Amino acid sequence: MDTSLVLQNLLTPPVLFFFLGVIAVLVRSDLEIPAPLPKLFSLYLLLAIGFKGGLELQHSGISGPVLPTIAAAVGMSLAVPLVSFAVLRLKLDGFNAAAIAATYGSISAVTFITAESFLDTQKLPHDGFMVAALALMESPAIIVGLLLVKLASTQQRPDNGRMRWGAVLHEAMLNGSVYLLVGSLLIGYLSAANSPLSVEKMLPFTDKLFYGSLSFFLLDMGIVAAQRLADLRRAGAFLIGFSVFMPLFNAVLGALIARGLGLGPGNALLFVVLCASASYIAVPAAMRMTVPEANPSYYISTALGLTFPFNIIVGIPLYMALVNKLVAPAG
Amino acid sequence: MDTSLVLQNLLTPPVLFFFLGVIAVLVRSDLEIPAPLPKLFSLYLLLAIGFKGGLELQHSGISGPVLPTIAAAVGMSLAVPLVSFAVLRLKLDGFNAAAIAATYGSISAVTFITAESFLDTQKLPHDGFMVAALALMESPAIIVGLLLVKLASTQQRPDNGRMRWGAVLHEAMLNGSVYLLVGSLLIGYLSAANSPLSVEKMLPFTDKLFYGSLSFFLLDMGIVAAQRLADLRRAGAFLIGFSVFMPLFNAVLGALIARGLGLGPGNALLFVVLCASASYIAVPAAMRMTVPEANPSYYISTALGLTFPFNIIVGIPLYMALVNKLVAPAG
Amino acid sequence: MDTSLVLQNLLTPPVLFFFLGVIAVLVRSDLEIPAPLPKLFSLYLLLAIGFKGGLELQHSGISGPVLPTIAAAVGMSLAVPLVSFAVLRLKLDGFNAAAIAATYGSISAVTFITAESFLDTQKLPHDGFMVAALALMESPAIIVGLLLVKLASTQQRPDNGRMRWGAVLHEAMLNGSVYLLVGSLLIGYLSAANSPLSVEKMLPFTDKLFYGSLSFFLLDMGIVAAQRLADLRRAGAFLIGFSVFMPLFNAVLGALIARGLGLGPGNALLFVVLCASASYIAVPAAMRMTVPEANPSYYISTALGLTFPFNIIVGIPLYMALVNKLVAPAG
Amino acid sequence: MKRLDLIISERELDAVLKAIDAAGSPGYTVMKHVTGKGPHGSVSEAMDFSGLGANAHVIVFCQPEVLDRLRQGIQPLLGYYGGVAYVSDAEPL
Amino acid sequence: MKRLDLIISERELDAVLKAIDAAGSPGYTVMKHVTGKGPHGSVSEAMDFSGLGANAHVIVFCQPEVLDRLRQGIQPLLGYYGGVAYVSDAEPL
Amino acid sequence: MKRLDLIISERELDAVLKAIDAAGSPGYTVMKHVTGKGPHGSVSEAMDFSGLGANAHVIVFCQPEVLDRLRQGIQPLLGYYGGVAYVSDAEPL
Ligand SMILES: Nc1ncnc2c1ncn2[C@@H]1O[C@H](COP(=O)(O)O)[C@@H](O)[C@H]1O
Ligand SMILES: Nc1ncnc2c1ncn2[C@@H]1O[C@H](COP(=O)(O)O)[C@@H](O)[C@H]1O
Ligand SMILES: Nc1ncnc2c1ncn2[C@@H]1O[C@H](COP(=O)(O)O)[C@@H](O)[C@H]1O
Ligand code: NA
Ligand code: NA
Ligand code: NA
Repeated sequence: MDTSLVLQNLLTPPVLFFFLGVIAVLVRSDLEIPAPLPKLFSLYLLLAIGFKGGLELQHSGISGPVLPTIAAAVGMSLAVPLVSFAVLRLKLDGFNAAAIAATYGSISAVTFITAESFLDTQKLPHDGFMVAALALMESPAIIVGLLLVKLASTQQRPDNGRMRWGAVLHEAMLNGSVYLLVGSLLIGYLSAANSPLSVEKMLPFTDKLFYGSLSFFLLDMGIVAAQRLADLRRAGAFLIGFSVFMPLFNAVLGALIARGLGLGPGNALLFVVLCASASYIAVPAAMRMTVPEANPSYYISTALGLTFPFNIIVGIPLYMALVNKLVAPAG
Repeated sequence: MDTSLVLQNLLTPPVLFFFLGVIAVLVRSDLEIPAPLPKLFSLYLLLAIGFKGGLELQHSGISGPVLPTIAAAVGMSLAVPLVSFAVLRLKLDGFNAAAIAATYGSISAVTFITAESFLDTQKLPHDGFMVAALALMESPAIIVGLLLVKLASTQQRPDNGRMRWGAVLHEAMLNGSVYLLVGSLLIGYLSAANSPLSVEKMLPFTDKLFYGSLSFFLLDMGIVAAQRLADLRRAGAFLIGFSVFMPLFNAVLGALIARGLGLGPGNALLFVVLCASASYIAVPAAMRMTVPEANPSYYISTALGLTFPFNIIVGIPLYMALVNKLVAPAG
Repeated sequence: MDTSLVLQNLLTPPVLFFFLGVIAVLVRSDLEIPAPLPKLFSLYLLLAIGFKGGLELQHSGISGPVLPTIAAAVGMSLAVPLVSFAVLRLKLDGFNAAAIAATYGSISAVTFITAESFLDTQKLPHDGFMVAALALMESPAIIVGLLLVKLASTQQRPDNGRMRWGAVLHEAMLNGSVYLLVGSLLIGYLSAANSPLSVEKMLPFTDKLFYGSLSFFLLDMGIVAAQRLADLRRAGAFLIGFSVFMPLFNAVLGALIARGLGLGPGNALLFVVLCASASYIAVPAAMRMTVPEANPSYYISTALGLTFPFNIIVGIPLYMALVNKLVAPAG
Repeated sequence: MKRLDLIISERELDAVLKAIDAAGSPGYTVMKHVTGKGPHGSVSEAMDFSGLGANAHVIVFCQPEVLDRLRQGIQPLLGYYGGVAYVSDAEPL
Repeated sequence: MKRLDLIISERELDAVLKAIDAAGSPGYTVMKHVTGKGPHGSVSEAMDFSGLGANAHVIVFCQPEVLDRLRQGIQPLLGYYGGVAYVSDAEPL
Repeated sequence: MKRLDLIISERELDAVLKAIDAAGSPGYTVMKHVTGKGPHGSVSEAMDFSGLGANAHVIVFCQPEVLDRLRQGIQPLLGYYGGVAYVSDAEPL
């Protein structure tokens, strides 16, 4: 059953275009999606996912499992960095360990979106409040990461080691991608309540184009991930192992919590994917600014070069099987 | 009734995304839509609005109020700069007064488009020939502005003050945005007559995507307008007052003319919006080239930093109320 | 009948937007579609045409005329450069003759796409395997071109004239545009077989937007082609004549082969268009790298400045008339 | 030989390039989408959609005598529209 | 006069420009979307969608005394974040 | 120290960067999307969609001895494909 789910996932356009990008790098094709075109798709996807999440949140209301689920998600984004840090410190210094830990506590919006598309092709329903959980998992992980830096750093840092917490919180909460996602969520929520006609007019943009745009963007992500994979090889076996086993561990943890929350299989898969995915947008940007001592090729390459492809290709169907076993045996 | 219209306008995605952009600047989020992505949306909107206008013009024919309305619109684009110039000369030198005057004689396509979207959500019909009026109001205002420069300038100018009228007319008539708008209008007009099937195939692009693309573009416009607002504060109270009261004055004038023309409420609103809006695309570009003595931060910041947001947020519903009162009491 | 077809073709949005771009250059409007926006449309069109071709190939199966047609197309991409070279050597040196010859052996994807749109407005069916033929005609022409360079070059070349065939084959087969087209074709083929639901979700992106995006891109192509036309005038009467008569000659040849293959009028037109069009993407890029002795303004200006507009504007309807006469008298 | 660095508005680029050609320069290089700050205020790409234009950075490598002619063609443009122009020494590799 | 060329990460650009203003420089020019390689590794535009940023190239033409103040403001940033800064001579056209 | 400015076609960029690495340069900076005019004609971004490529501007700050090795690696490329290379003096800030 696992392998059939893997195959069903593999042979959809988003995943196939991701492969096309990976292979382009491997065979050294000069296929390139020049900047800032990837940014267009990335902004679009955040806007659309936020807007759609807001609509659904308006329709479903903020009740039942909404608040507990969001709280659990935020909890995971605080807990995962701590566990990850403990593991990473076995081999890495405090700066690098903290930066990678923050990365894994946070989420990958594109992995989440790909999981939603997977659920749609499986005709499994899922809810808009999961987008709110997504949006709220970026910032806490950054803050925990920086606290870990502060605790772990014996080394001299500028400003005599005093963190500029204003700058840090700003980076964590007002990072462009977090801001756009949360803003679009609110806009979807408000529009749905007040102007159904205008929502109707948004849908061809936010809804109909979504799947194709995701596929196009994943073509670029495939190119970028494959370029990063080479870096990762240089980073060594420990980090390669971490990039695969940590997500799996977090996925199992996530599945158990999803069962505790009583989530349906769709929402449960999304919850697991949030736990198992790692950030390659907001967190690396924040770490680059606030922890320049850490090597970006470590935290970007683990999250983007291996964990991301792993999740996109085999992770999502695997987690689905996990959810089917652990959470919703009847689903 | 006014406030309910304002609220109805406020809580639609285009206006909310505009706000999201404004707030991004105020809270110093690093959200950014890098060049040339805004240009993509701006070109798209001009192409789409022109094409749709052309279709409608083909269907409605050039009769009834079409020519008088277009003539009145062109007349307003000649008259508004004269009045504005007289007001602005109270405080500003001839160069700056002329450049700002030209800006207010011309139009803002995005304000027009947002007004059309507002009418659509109000289910009020409007006609394609208003797009022709829009297209024809850019060039005259530029020419009047430059005549005013010539008359008012006592200062030595290069080429011994001789205007290079060839260059000026070229700038006024063949500016990229005017050219694309007029060209798309003609293409819509011709296609609708000769190839209905091909028009059918254009509509998903020009029509269905329109509202979402407008919303995305307004996110960027919000960012840019908010950046300009800071400039405007430095420009002082006189220009701030001008940026709000001049549009209101022009709106009342426009509403009276719309009544004289016997326009329905939809077209009347669009006419008023044309009168009340100011150009931040074609005119500033032309002024930058031909009147380098004027300070761009004056004419851009008034038009873009205050008049544009004012019109988008409260102007359009206000003008609607005005139209309901003055033009079409039964509407 | 010819002139009515020409007119029907002329008054569709794609061709009219192409004209709008050409005229923008002639009247020196500052209308510009800045890089990398044209690249976005070009990548999109390749992805969409490939994907749609793959879907259709899956539905029609690989049988009947598929393999003979593809073989004939590849044959033409080998034969056309040889004939072209013989003609061009009358006036040009070996390097330039070989580079231009390769250009005409290859194809123009946008011409092909415009021909498909023309067929759609004529309600004539055509098949997905023609996209496979399109994809397979780029590489052979490049290789023949480079063989011709090798044979014809008496001049000293670096590496003592030894061709780096690895690099050449790489350039020919893995050029970004060829790679994306072939990859998207495979993805369409695989998705259609395995995940009809996901194909359904791709269509608003790949199908509905296609015609509008083509029109937008042709606006840019009009600008670029018109800029190139000036170069071509400098290149002289011989190359100008070649740019029109060679496509016509190849079209007649193509029509005869299409008759031999028993193709229906839709596929026959596409086959003729493949033979008659010249590459301005993959081949010039390859020639620039591997035959720097040839003057790019020759091979780009012939293909893009004259042959492309000729095909878009009068070629396609002309070839349709030819096909109606030669291939399918009853069609 | 000499190296000339010009920073001007994109809107004046055509006029400047014409002046460079007219001075008999062997070539030039242009970088667009340049931003900056000078006596006339800040220039950003924020209004890029408007055709208002950012700055352009032009580099010319040429003989000293070409530089003299360049000075004559370009100084008036810089005087009227703003922009900066600096010269340094440079030798072919 | 002097010409200063700075190459730094886009992420540090704001801090660097603030330092340039603080040093009393008459202006500056910025080119973004710059890539490269240095002691800290390669920088590309590949992660552009992530806000990670490529490099920026900043040019300042100024008097030698401004340069001294610039040195003080910019050296600490380069030391902590990386980047290079080189000075050459330049004369107004 | 020395500053080397190279202007070449984007298509040859990989080969040039390989030569720079091979010469033992401590780093380099690349600006793409550069246009210009030279002995081989005009280069614009108009055909950007085609993979034909505009120019790239490469800057290298290095010791004089690296420059000698750079000359050997890069001259043949410039000779065959075109492009310009100029050297000036530069000192670390
Ligand atoms: N001192 C300077 N150093 C570097 N660039 C400058 C300097 N002054 C002016 N610029 C550039 O030249 C442009 C035009 O200057 P201006 O119009 O004179 O304010 C500015 O936007 C800057 O990009
Ligand atoms: N020797 C050099 N020559 C030219 N550019 C350099 C050099 N060293 C470093 N850079 C540039 O400065 C950026 C930052 O360098 P770093 O952070 O010190 O590795 C690099 O990505 C390059 O763009
Ligand atoms: N004298 C020059 N000054 C500045 N840039 C030049 C000069 N000559 C050539 N270039 C640049 O080098 C590129 C390649 O030159 P080429 O292939 O030799 O014509 C041109 O497109 C210009 O960008
Ligand atoms: Na996570
Ligand atoms: Na107006
Ligand atoms: Na051909």
